[in-house]
Amino acid sequence: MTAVETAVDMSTALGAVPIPSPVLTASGCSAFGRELEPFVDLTAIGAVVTKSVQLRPRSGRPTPRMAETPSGMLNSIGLQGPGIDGLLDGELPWLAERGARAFVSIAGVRVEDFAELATRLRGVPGVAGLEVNISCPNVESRGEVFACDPVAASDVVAAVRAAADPAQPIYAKLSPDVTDIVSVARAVVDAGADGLSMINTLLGLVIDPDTMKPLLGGITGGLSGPAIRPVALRCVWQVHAALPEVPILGMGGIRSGLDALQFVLAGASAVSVGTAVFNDPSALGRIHAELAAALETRGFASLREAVGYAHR
Amino acid sequence: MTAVETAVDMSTALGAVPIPSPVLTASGCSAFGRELEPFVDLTAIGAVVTKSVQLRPRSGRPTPRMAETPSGMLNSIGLQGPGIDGLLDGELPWLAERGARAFVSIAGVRVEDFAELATRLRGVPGVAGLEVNISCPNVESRGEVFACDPVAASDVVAAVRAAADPAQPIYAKLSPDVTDIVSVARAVVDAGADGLSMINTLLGLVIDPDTMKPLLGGITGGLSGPAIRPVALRCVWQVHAALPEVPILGMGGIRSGLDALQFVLAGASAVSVGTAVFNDPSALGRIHAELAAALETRGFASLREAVGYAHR
Amino acid sequence: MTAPHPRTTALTTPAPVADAPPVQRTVEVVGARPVDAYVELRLAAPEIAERAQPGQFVAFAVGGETSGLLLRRSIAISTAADGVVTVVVSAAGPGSTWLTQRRPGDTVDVVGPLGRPFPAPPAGARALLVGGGYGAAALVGLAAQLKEAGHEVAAVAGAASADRLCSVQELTELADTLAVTTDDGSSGRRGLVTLAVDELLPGCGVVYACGPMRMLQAVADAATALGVPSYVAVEESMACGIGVCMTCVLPVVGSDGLTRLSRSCTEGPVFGGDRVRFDDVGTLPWDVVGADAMGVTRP
Amino acid sequence: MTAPHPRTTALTTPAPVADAPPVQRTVEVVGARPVDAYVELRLAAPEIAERAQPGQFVAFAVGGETSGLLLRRSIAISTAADGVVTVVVSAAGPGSTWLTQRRPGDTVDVVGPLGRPFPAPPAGARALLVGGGYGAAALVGLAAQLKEAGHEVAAVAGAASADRLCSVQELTELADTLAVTTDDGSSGRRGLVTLAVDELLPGCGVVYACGPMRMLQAVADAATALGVPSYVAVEESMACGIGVCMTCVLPVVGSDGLTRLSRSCTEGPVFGGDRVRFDDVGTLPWDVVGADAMGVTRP
Ligand SMILES: Cc1cc2nc3c(=O)[nH]c(=O)nc-3n(C[C@H](O)[C@H](O)[C@H](O)COP(=O)(O)OP(=O)(O)OC[C@H]3O[C@@H](n4cnc5c(N)ncnc54)[C@H](O)[C@@H]3O)c2cc1C
Ligand SMILES: Cc1cc2nc3c(=O)[nH]c(=O)nc-3n(C[C@H](O)[C@H](O)[C@H](O)COP(=O)(O)OP(=O)(O)OC[C@H]3O[C@@H](n4cnc5c(N)ncnc54)[C@H](O)[C@@H]3O)c2cc1C
Ligand SMILES: Cc1cc2nc3c(=O)[nH]c(=O)nc-3n(C[C@H](O)[C@H](O)[C@H](O)COP(=O)(O)O)c2cc1C
Ligand SMILES: Cc1cc2nc3c(=O)[nH]c(=O)nc-3n(C[C@H](O)[C@H](O)[C@H](O)COP(=O)(O)O)c2cc1C
Ligand code: FES
Ligand code: FES
Repeated sequence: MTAVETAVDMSTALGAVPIPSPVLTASGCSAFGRELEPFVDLTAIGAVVTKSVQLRPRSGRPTPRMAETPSGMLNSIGLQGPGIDGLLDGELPWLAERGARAFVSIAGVRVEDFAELATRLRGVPGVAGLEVNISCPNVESRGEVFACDPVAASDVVAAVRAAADPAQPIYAKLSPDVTDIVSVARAVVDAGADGLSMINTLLGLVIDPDTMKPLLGGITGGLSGPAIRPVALRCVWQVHAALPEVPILGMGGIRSGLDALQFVLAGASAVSVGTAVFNDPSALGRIHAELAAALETRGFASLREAVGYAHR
Repeated sequence: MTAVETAVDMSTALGAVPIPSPVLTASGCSAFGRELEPFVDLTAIGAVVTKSVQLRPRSGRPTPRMAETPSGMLNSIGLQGPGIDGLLDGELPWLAERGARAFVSIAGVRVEDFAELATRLRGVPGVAGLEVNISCPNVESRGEVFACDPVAASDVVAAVRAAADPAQPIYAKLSPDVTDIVSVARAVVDAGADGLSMINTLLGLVIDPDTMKPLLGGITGGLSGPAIRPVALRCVWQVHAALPEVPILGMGGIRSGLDALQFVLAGASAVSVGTAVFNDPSALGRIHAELAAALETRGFASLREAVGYAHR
Repeated sequence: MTAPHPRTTALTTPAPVADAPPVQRTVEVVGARPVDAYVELRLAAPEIAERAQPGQFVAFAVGGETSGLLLRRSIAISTAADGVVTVVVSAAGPGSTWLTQRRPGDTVDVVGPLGRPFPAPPAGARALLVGGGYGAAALVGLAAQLKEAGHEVAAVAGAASADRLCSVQELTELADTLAVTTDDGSSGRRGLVTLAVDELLPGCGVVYACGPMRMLQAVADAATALGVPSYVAVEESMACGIGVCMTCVLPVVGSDGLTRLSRSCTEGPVFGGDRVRFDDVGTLPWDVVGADAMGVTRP
Repeated sequence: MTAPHPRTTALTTPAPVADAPPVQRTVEVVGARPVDAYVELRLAAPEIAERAQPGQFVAFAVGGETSGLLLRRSIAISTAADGVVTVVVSAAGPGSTWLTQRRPGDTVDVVGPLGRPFPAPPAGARALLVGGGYGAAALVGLAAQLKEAGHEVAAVAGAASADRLCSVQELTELADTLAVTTDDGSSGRRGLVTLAVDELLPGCGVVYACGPMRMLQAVADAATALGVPSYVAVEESMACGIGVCMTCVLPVVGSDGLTRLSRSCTEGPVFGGDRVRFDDVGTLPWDVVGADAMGVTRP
């Protein structure tokens, strides 16, 4: 990551919080950052987006929890995690000690859960902001996902914005599994979201040809990886076209600097790298360097100049 | 295709029309069948699902019309075709002469277009039925796609069912780009659809890193191929669970007999093979044989027994 | 709605379809030889070789069994003889790079021969063959066929630089005259192929060209200006190569004088040079058949 | 909500983390040798070799540059010496099949060493090593290390049939006793490894096992019944291999007696044999920490 120094100014921001790199982890794809330390300089990346945390510790779903699919994978982890207490006691101090920024993903099954999590995270050192996971299709109560309904989505976001530390930007994480993502985006921005993270996984299914039943314990799972990149780019493109002033944290299948560049040109001011980390644990540093080089080749002096360029 | 003879009864039906094989082409992925003749026995496959036809001849969109994506592709052909006259004069007689069944895909921009097309196709020899393409995201008027609105979708289907030859089953082709595919499925079935084809492509975008603009002439395009298979399977699974009596023509990323098997187990009584034909022009015959062998290995005496088996 | 006006001045008749339909085979690589910037692959593909006609191409599945690249890669047939098909591949992106990494003993899945071949010239006509970059490879089989049929053959091979020239040795052996040009002068004359074309054209009864679009246009225009029929093998982005996907189209004037978006894989890749509307490639002119249905009307 | 009750009878302490963190390197294949049903690959990977401890594994990216397979494949390290890491691969699906097709001179992207190694036995203890199928390969480095530390080593290698036995020659050279069993009797004694294990267990101070889950369970149960501590290297489906994805979990009793869904890549693959709740793998028992939040309550 320190290797290639380009002349391009790679700094960007999450809401009003400046970050030195536009490349972040994706929630649930780098745990809480610790395990990446041998491969990535955690202080040099934009932020560690933590695995979505809920109020209580969760075991997650029984296995099998994943199925490989063409250029992607399906997961149904079920938000295994230590709960907010474990996060505050163990993971966040560890990141803060190292000077790494945490963008904490919060999840819940009721509006109040989200608000309480936001309250607990007020003023916590090293927390650069909150990502509000309203779109995870994997939680047990799958009747309706918050992110699939503009009203439910904005209820959560409004409650979080009211409860959260004003210094902490909040990004609403959107699901692509909707007829009109722009209307959901508009609703959560009106409700106070400082930015938008997109996209979460697509709902998918794999049937095991041997057992002849759904392969995953959770029946359906979330599809991620390069397979979904064109869908993710389309979502970023549509939302940036409709709401050009709203910062977007783009993600979905980013594997190289040129992939990241596509998201930036489509309107993302930062990107998360998820599934690609499973393939290449060094991906974050590499992608930062490749993106910087790609921007330089194309004559950009700064990342900011390139954000949304494809719309011009 | 004639090669491996298994003991499995592979016959199935489109609505009430019997077909000898559950493996069909996918609309727009095998033109009108002619070009496949060197590679596939057109009379042995279930049917040739023709490229969606409209009332008038259409040039389609300017190039570039496609972008390769990880395990898939994006297309924005724009329904290039000869129009209904060309189809009736040239392509359908050619298929009928050979004894190949045509499942004619019709498309339009107004409800009346669809109805007129259905009228023109009444009693035409060799036409096994109609697939109603209400979900193509590629037509010029992209404000709202019929398939994204249960009401608009059922208006089209009701008009087609009223106008069409009663002996011709009509299948509504659904888009995955909706919040709730089951509600759209229910609406079109209530409006008279004899079956459901799913899925059409997902709306996607690719940005050309050289021009830094969207690569396709049509900006967005339709994502197809193995990349989308888990999404397609999930749609088939959800709809079959909700409407177990409704025949489903399953498609989306089918490349092998085991892929086809997954669709059958999820609830499809026939499958279409689209993008895989570009990779392997012999795919249809191979997939029929592989599926027959896979069913035999698993102890099924007939394809029909396996339909929806994963739900049991 | 105004009916598109036919264009009726064409010197060429559309190239006829090939004599034999294509086959799909898994074949063995029997030779792989780097030649300057390219790799020449030799395939033991008797059923394709016996069907192949000059101007046709093959389409390879790329990346092996675990591949995330779904679409076939189209590569012109250079020669097809004694059961062996020879192609020359330039490593452009991931798929063609994978092809250049094949080694003898490897197998590849190939479909061919595809597309329409170059039509035969008028009896006794002197033919001019013009190849740009690896496009020259596609003319080697044609040169041999023409010589065998008793035609006088002049050839021009051009490229950006010496290492991107192709099949020069083969064409030297086959052609009566061979001119070489490079943009940077690193081999042959400095300049574009048109330099040599302009000199060799007079007296020719037909021109055949294969190479980048801009070159094809220049060569076709020069030929048409002198009243010489020309046939160009175009290179459009293809998804299937067999005519079923409609991605590879470009505006071509048909024998009825109407312009259609024609598939370069099955209606081409060989088109009359005066029939391809080069300036309109990648656009949708109003007078293309069916453009009105797309909302494009006469300005 | 009832608090899960601690289980406190464990004979083993959880395996400690490895001495060194993993690295990611592109390394050259320097040997590829079919051995019955498997392929033994030798990799020139000095930085991994010098860090590796018996029981650890490596994770390979598979399919090359055009691959549609995104996830790494985990393979146990058989031996690591003189800068060379040796692994034994069974062609199960597309990814492992691709690995078995690598040839000397090819390069592969590998991450390792990963996971927790087998903990050292009590001083002077006799050790029993039990390998099922290719699982025996993972015990070769361990056998060597134990012998060097002066331990007496008994080993059992079992498989379905003779061609699926593994590393028998290496273990013959290293172990003081080696028993071979096959389900079909095509080599050694007919039957399961437990046949030999039951005979060799008495007098052993520790058991190490690697192989299919059912075998690990049988071996661990036998050891625990005799009060002998056992360590098993489990094989769970993994997406990342480095501990970030949470796909590879199974229910394991921790040192506090509570059961957690533990990652087999970073908290394993080596677990105390009496700590893995084999019967509950693939389920979510109510007394797992955090199961209550999933809606699973005490029955
Ligand atoms: C009729 C014909 C003959 C050809 N003959 C030769 C030849 O003899 N030697 C040679 O080196 N190349 C030839 N090409 C070009 C060759 O097909 C492309 O370079 C190759 O497909 C690029 O694939 P890629 O994966 O390397 O690049 P990518 O750019 O990654 O390809 C992405 C996708 O676009 C398609 N594509 C990109 N460029 C082209 C192109 N120029 N033509 C067709 N499809 C393209 C690919 O097939 C693929 O589907 C020919 C093309 C055509 C149409
Ligand atoms: C710690 C550990 C050590 C192993 N050591 C060896 C060894 O020494 N030799 C050997 O031949 N095999 C070993 N395996 C098993 C090997 O990882 C799998 O056979 C291989 O990943 C299967 O991949 P595939 O593409 O061939 O099959 P597929 O079934 O197509 O794989 C699909 C996906 O599931 C995962 N997967 C499937 N089976 C397994 C499995 N058993 N373990 C982990 N992931 C799996 C794959 O990684 C991939 O992501 C080991 C596994 C683990 C966890
Ligand atoms: C194994 C796995 C676990 C995930 N867990 C979470 C999660 O806890 N919270 C969340 O908001 N998104 C989660 N995601 C979604 C990712 O953050 C990301 O939105 C998605 O995977 C698309 O990006 P990618 O293709 O780069 O992985 C998870 C994805 C994967 C693959
Ligand atoms: C090039 C191309 C053209 C298509 N044209 C049509 C069409 O005209 N009408 C239609 O209903 N679907 C069309 N489709 C969608 C396919 O019929 C199919 O629903 C989709 O591609 C998913 O299947 P697949 O992954 O097997 O290709 C087209 C798809 C492709 C790739
Ligand atoms: S490449 Fe598919 S029609 Fe020409
Ligand atoms: S394999 Fe990813 S956490 Fe273990």
